Amino acid sequence: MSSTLPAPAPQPTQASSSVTNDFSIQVATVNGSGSQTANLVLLRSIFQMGIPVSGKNLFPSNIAGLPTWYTIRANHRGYIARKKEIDFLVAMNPETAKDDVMSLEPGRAVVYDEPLKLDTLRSDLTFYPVPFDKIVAEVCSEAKLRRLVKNMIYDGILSELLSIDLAEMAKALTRQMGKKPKALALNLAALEGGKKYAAEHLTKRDPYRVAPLDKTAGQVLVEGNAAAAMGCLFAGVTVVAWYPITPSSSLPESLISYMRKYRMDKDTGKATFAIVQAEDEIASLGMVIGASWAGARAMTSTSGPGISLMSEFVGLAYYAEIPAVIFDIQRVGPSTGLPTRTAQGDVLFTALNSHGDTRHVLLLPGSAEECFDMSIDAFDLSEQLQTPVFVLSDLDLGMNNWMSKPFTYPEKPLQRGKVLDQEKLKTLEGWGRYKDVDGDGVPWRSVPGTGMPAFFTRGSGHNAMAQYSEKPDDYVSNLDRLAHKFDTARTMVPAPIVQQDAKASVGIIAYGSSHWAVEESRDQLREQSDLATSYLRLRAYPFTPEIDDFIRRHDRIYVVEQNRDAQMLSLLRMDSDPTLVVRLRSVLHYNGLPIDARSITDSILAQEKVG
Amino acid sequence: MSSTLPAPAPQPTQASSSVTNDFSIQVATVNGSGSQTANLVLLRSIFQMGIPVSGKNLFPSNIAGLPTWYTIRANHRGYIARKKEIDFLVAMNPETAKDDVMSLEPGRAVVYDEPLKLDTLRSDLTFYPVPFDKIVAEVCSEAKLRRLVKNMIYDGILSELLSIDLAEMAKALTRQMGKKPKALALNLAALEGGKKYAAEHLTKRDPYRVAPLDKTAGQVLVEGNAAAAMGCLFAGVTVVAWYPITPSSSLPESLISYMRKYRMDKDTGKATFAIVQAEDEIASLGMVIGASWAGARAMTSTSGPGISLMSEFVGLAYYAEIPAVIFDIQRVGPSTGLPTRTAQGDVLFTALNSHGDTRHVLLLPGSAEECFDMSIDAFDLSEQLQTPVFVLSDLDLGMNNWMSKPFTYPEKPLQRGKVLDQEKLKTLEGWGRYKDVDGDGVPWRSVPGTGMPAFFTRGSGHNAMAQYSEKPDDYVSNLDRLAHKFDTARTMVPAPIVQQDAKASVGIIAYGSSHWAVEESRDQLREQSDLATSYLRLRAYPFTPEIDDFIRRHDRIYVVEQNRDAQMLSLLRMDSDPTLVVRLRSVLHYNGLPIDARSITDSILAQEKVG
Amino acid sequence: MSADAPAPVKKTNRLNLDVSSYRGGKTTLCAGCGHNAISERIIDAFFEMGVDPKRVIKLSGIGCSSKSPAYFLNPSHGFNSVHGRMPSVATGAMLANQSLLAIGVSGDGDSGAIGIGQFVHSMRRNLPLIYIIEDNGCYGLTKGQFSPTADLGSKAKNGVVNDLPPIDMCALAVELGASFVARSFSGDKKQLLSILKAAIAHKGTSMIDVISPCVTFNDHEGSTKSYAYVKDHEEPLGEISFIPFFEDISVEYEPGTSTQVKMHDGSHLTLRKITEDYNPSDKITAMRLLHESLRRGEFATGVIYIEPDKDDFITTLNLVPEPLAFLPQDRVRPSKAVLEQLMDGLS
Amino acid sequence: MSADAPAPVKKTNRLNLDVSSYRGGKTTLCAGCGHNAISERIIDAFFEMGVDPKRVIKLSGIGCSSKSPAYFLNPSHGFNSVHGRMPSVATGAMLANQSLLAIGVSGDGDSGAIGIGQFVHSMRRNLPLIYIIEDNGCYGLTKGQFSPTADLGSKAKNGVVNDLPPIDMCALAVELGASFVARSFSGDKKQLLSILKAAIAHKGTSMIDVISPCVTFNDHEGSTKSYAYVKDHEEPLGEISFIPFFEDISVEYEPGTSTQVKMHDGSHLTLRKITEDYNPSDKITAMRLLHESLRRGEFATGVIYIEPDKDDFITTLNLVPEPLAFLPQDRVRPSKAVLEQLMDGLS
Ligand SMILES: Cc1ncc(C[n+]2csc(CCOP(=O)(O)OP(=O)(O)O)c2C)c(N)n1
Ligand SMILES: Cc1ncc(C[n+]2csc(CCOP(=O)(O)OP(=O)(O)O)c2C)c(N)n1
Ligand code: SF4
Ligand code: SF4
Ligand SMILES: [Mg+2]
Ligand SMILES: [Mg+2]
Repeated sequence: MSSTLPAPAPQPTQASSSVTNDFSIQVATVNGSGSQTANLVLLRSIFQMGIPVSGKNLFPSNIAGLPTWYTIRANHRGYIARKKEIDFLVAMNPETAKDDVMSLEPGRAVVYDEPLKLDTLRSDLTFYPVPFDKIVAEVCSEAKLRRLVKNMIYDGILSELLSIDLAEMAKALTRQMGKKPKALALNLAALEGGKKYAAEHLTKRDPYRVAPLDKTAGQVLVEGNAAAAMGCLFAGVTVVAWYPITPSSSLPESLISYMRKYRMDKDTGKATFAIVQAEDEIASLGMVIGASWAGARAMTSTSGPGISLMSEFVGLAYYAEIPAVIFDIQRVGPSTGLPTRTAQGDVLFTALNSHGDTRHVLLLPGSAEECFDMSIDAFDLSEQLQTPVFVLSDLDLGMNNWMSKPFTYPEKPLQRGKVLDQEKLKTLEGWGRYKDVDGDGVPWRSVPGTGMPAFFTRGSGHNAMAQYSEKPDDYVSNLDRLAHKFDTARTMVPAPIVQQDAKASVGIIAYGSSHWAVEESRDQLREQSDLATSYLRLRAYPFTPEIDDFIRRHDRIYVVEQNRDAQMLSLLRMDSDPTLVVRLRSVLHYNGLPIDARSITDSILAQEKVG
Repeated sequence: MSSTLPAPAPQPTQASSSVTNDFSIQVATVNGSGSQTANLVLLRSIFQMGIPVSGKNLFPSNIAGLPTWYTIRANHRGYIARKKEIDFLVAMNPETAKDDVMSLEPGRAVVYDEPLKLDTLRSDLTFYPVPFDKIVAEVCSEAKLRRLVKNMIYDGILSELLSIDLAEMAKALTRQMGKKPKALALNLAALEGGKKYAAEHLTKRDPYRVAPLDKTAGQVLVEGNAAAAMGCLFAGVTVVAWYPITPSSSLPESLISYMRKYRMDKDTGKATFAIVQAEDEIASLGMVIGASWAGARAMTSTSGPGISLMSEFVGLAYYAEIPAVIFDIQRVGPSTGLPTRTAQGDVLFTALNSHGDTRHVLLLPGSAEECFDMSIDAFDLSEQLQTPVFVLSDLDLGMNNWMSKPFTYPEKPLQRGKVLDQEKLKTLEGWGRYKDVDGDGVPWRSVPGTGMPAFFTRGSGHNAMAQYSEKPDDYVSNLDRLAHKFDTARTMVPAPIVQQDAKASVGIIAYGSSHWAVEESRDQLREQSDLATSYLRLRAYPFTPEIDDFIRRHDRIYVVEQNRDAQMLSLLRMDSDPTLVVRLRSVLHYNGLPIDARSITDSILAQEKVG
Repeated sequence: MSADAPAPVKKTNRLNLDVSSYRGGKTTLCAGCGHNAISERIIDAFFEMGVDPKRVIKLSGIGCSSKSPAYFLNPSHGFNSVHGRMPSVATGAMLANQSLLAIGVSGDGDSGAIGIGQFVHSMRRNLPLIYIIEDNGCYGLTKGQFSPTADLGSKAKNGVVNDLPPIDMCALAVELGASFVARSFSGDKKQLLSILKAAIAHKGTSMIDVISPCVTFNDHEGSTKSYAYVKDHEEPLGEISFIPFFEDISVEYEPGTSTQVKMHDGSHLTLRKITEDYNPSDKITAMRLLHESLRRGEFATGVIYIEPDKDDFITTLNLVPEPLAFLPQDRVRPSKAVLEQLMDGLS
Repeated sequence: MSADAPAPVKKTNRLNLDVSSYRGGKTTLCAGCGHNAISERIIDAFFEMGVDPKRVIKLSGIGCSSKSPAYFLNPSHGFNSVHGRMPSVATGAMLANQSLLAIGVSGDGDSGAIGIGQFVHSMRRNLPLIYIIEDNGCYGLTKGQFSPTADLGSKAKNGVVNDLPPIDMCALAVELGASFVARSFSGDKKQLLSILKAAIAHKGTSMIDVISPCVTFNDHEGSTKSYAYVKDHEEPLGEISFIPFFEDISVEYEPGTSTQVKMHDGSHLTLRKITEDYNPSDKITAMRLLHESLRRGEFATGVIYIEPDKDDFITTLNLVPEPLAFLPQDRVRPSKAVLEQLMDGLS
């Protein structure tokens, strides 16, 4: 978080001769063309030079042949949210080249494939034509390999134009292709070929450049889904059931590779885990529920459509009080919507999921680091509370590369919750599966195979002894206990993170991947409109008391989120002190792209004007 | 509604020698014992005598052998909500007889099966022992028929004790068994046998009696599900796909019998409808969506668990803008909960159903008559708005017998909405499936097989011309139009019904089957605590402006509903003018039994005291 | 005309439409994807059969395969529904309007995994529907995970090995009562075309499992769904040719060496036998064929089972001949008298 | 001891437990319901096999049938899950703790309609699970609607006629790879008991379709699921007897007239043949038998297919022998060094 960053330096303006370490690069290609390596090398090399950087992949919902944009942002202040404006364009895709160029602000720069003749389009941009095919032919004899190598050439070009250390690029490339010497050599040649061409034929005429910094030392670059998978690995998950869906798949798939590497029994070579690709999401959650019921740490991962299908089972788990960890890597709705666009659109649906009276615990990671930590929290909370826990990530957080502090090893042992054993059984006079013996609404559970007393698991048709009952009073007391248990959850979930500005009458509430844009927007508001703001970042549902306190301390609260229906604001309206509701306002972003600071700033300023 | 009833008369008190036309009867039996006929005869005969009456069946979730209670309430003022206290008990079930007797208030009366010796239990009740087996043996020679006939005997007993005209009972019996002369004769004999026994052996010692009235003339007795099925019949439904579930099944099953009777083509004897019992709820809604897409009026009916499973398809229909009428006959959650207990627990889940940003139209019938009318509205609205419409009924409204005005024949022709045809096509320059040509957010749809231009139906990945698009702006404008369409819905849904009391500072908001208890509670509040109240009965979501106006006119608003989480109150908090939220309070009833007036009155008085 | 003399010779079909009226949008699938070849054959089949594209509806679930309806028959309404649920949507549409001709395209994941329930029940109902499974043994659109038709023991790019036996969608379809079950290969132009044409003429459900290599994720060595493998291991049931009812059948007639199946609409399907007597109208024979070729690691391709006269779902439901969707109000809203009768029954 | 000498003779089993430790709660099903008879047989089988009830888990979906696990084996944990999803819940539980013995009870609606997808995929996985379908051809708990196993043409109380052919759950199970498939009748004490005992000894999925008349809704004339009908039309494969490994098998041995199947745990299943050579280990034979008896309107009862040595799902997944659920922290949370290694890889 930028609160950990040095005091803000004035931002360079276009006017100034040079813009260092503060610009965005967009590479426009087609998917399946193998540009991924080139883009990652670009990203990593800047990162290795110590400049805070972020990369966002804007990809289509197919496998090959459609437009893809990869945007890299370098920023000395550590802003890693998406930047709305593109400063430096690499136009490789004939289909979109024209639009890509036309949408640029004046004064920006364009590297393009010479045959596209883009320079004729505008006179207020700096153009760098590059004969990619010619260069690639020189460095790569095998025709069929050229398509792939071609991309590495623009890395070489940018190395020269933006003064990105070629050595760093080579290093980044090596770490990716280390195992394939032939490919490595070829790509290195392409890199150099590109740089050489630029040095000989292109004269630098744009202000953008990178210069070494020391702002990334000790940091890592990681995707949220990989971070979450590591979290599950260290949470000691033993049963995983999942069904493929974008943008969730990379979580279980990373988990598979970690587990196969680190969770095979040393002596026997056998697996200390079971991972099942189920036939669908209903079966996935069913397996998780069965496994948790039998005492295992179990999880599934999906996206919105899967959550919809899981709804019935979620309700059963809530009422039967069975742990279940469910990752929802959010994308925009509905099922044949845009699976490759990001959103925070499942907040209400998960919090209130299933028919009947239900309320669920949500964890809201805002960074790769929290994807790791909260995965562990999710299993602990789910077992301690004996209820499903949703971890709400999203496509932006889950599938893009994020700069992060290295993750810290969990010191706290696994919290397995109230599992009945011989000693405990003795202390309880007359165990009952649904008896609230501790006054926290959380009963003691008996797990099959432990020799503890058996019971028959059902939904809400039971009394405190888990006997079948249709008695009105049994039903009411069970429902009231469940509500009480949810209040207990309130005391256990991660508290929000508050940045209080003493002189601020305006507060901002945000969560998840919106965090980074909010951080940046607050600086913009302060520096450009000198509007001081306090900031509360939600990290969980149910809401903790800090939230009402925060609202109380400010006249106007802007709830920033990435959906159309102001879903978190709605939850706040439902659950907050009614007298505070009038203070709540909304900043919404829902075009499928990751939220950016400028949009937030503009929206808040506009609403502040109206007053 | 009682607003159509005469001015309230003073309620007779226990003290007074006789309590006429104002008491409740409870028959306690086991299910599968064939008591249904006897209970309906009891209900109908009182109804035929002109006394407002209601019958509520409290049955277990199995087929035979478990306790069942049938409560009949006779009330000269037309109160037909459940009455909390039982005045007259018929104890036929050995298993529950003791509890049944112990739970009575002093001064009440008990008819019981002699061998049960219940009279020893309490001295403050009037007991009438009856040797059912002896009597039945006399009237019925065939031993194996006796079990069934036995029940008719208590009808005879009550005829004598409560002065229910035996002729009316005979009439009611005849209309049920007319087609089975042998059974009819047998049961008539049992009736008389019972009456004769009572006349000869029992001396009336309790105050309860019925006396002819004129308050039911022209009214009908009907179950909400049957009423809804008739609505669908007259709405011209052509495709029905369903999956059995209590308490919904009787809706499609009644519909099947109506359709087979009234919707077979005169000339060909073929069906003008297709009713499919699908493999599950997902398939049911899929079929409905496919049929609506192809231009048919299609519906499904289910309960909570089915709604959970339908969630993914509901989201698709919302985004692809396909009509679908979905009846949700609510029961308490979850799936293995209490399928035979009533609730209003799916309000939030249906209003916000599916992942991503969604909002759905809900219709909230509060009477059998509205079950009929709103079924027709549902099809009209769903086709006019091209979106799913939920009709939220519940077990109490759907499966119990309700007194109602006869239904009025729909004068308004079927509203099929904006279906593209040749003329319309000409007037539109360049038709686009998702173009908002009329400014109401509702586009024109082209139906296959009409020769109109084709388009490819998808979720949200499209532009106004229904072409595949991943462009951020296309996504936003589509979502904004859908939101705008929801505002159009606001202007079309049934308005709430308001009973304004000029001097009331307290308002009550309720909906659905809670209506009748609220009517009665308002009289209690006025007469017993002279607290004047206004009353707004919600009939649909989205909320119409009347609602905020109503809240504004009162200092305190009590939202009465049958769920734990104050679900409608939550929706009101989400959608109302924020300044009004502080006025909203909650009256909740969620023990699975139909709500009663006394509980509402007590809750409101308690909160009013606290102030 | 028979499949031996392919379409391009003719400029227009019996509706005087040329093939362009049967084409679709530009494919967004990978170059070389088997699914594209199948789209081409669908275009040819509907063109050669002279079907009015405005009568056709195209439905699908979700997947690369399910995208393909956008790439053929532009003049037809299309519906890209949700994952695994194409059958129910198709069922509803056909109930609403039986005069339509429905083609559903699905994938082995879409129909074999999440959609197997709807697959089973649609086969059972024998709905009028051409049900095509573009079978590549993997989940293409989600980047190559195994589907339920993946080969036991085959290895994915991430090194994961498939440890479950494949489901044979044809065997299931036969067992469940589909009245036309066939298997083909996206690369076998001639056979696939004849099968599609026969399917268009068939009255009930035609389930066609088309092996369709995923060149991006499942075209590797040892995958029985790879192009190379199928080319070597397919075991055609013999030559198939199809003669629409409106064409002269005598030319094709070769008694002795062939079984002729007379289709519902009067057209003929001819199976010229090369192997032992194969009777496509016997379930047990069909099952044995499928099990035995599976054991040999081969695919039996061709029309595996056919029951031309089985009642379809529309017939079973005894519907009026007109589309239910377009019945006028006076045929769907009973009279006031009916309501009064109902009310009397309740008063 | 063999099924011929029924349990009651013995007072206690090899665990010195008497039969009361295997009983359940009082049934709430209709008097005479076939499901109750099945519960009785389950009690006998587990008692006679001397299974520790604390090792057993009972799972079900929703339905009258799915209620029955509450009526046997009180000392065992039970799970009445949601409609049609018992297989996934059972799968999860067995993955969590492979030392458990799982018995899943379902209905023809629960498994044949809403649950057919999970049925198909659980058969495919060959999970260690005794999967019992209490098959009455209707939805009992919702008052008698037709299920997918209802007879074509049979008529419900409300006059509606079933117009779809029944699904044969046994045929599906065989096709999909279940390693033990049997059919019996709730009223056939001896056969059902032997089959259940063999299933307890079997290693993978034992799918047992038990015809179980619904006396309240589907016991009428002409229903092939009625008690009367099944009594007349069942076609036993021959006498079945089962000898647990811990009992002397010689007594039962009658070479020549019988096939012996050696079960995974060393016990023996004997099929004494009355009809033509029946080989329960050949899929095609099994399929033919099922199809042909269906045609004759008969039920072939007995063990229809068996493959005793097929790997079960636990083996396929190569799990450590200990229950995953109880692995200590040091075996499931890698060391700090591992995290550092992972972090280095990303920095
Ligand atoms: C409910 C749901 N779950 C998962 C997905 C993600 N998904 C999209 S396509 C697909 C599988 C496609 O495989 P297949 O049907 O074989 O089509 P192919 O791409 O191989 O042609 C999956 C799992 C989804 N869209 N919806
Ligand atoms: C999702 C869902 N849909 C529908 C139901 C209602 N329901 C309960 S049991 C049942 C069918 C039971 O039939 P079967 O499995 O054959 O059991 P049986 O009662 O015949 O033994 C149905 C449809 C439900 N509980 N959940
Ligand atoms: S990924 Fe495979 S299935 Fe998908 S389009 Fe490419 S080749 Fe075809
Ligand atoms: S209804 Fe049928 S299935 Fe259910 S308990 Fe009664 S007899 Fe058994
Ligand atoms: Mg596939
Ligand atoms: Mg059944």
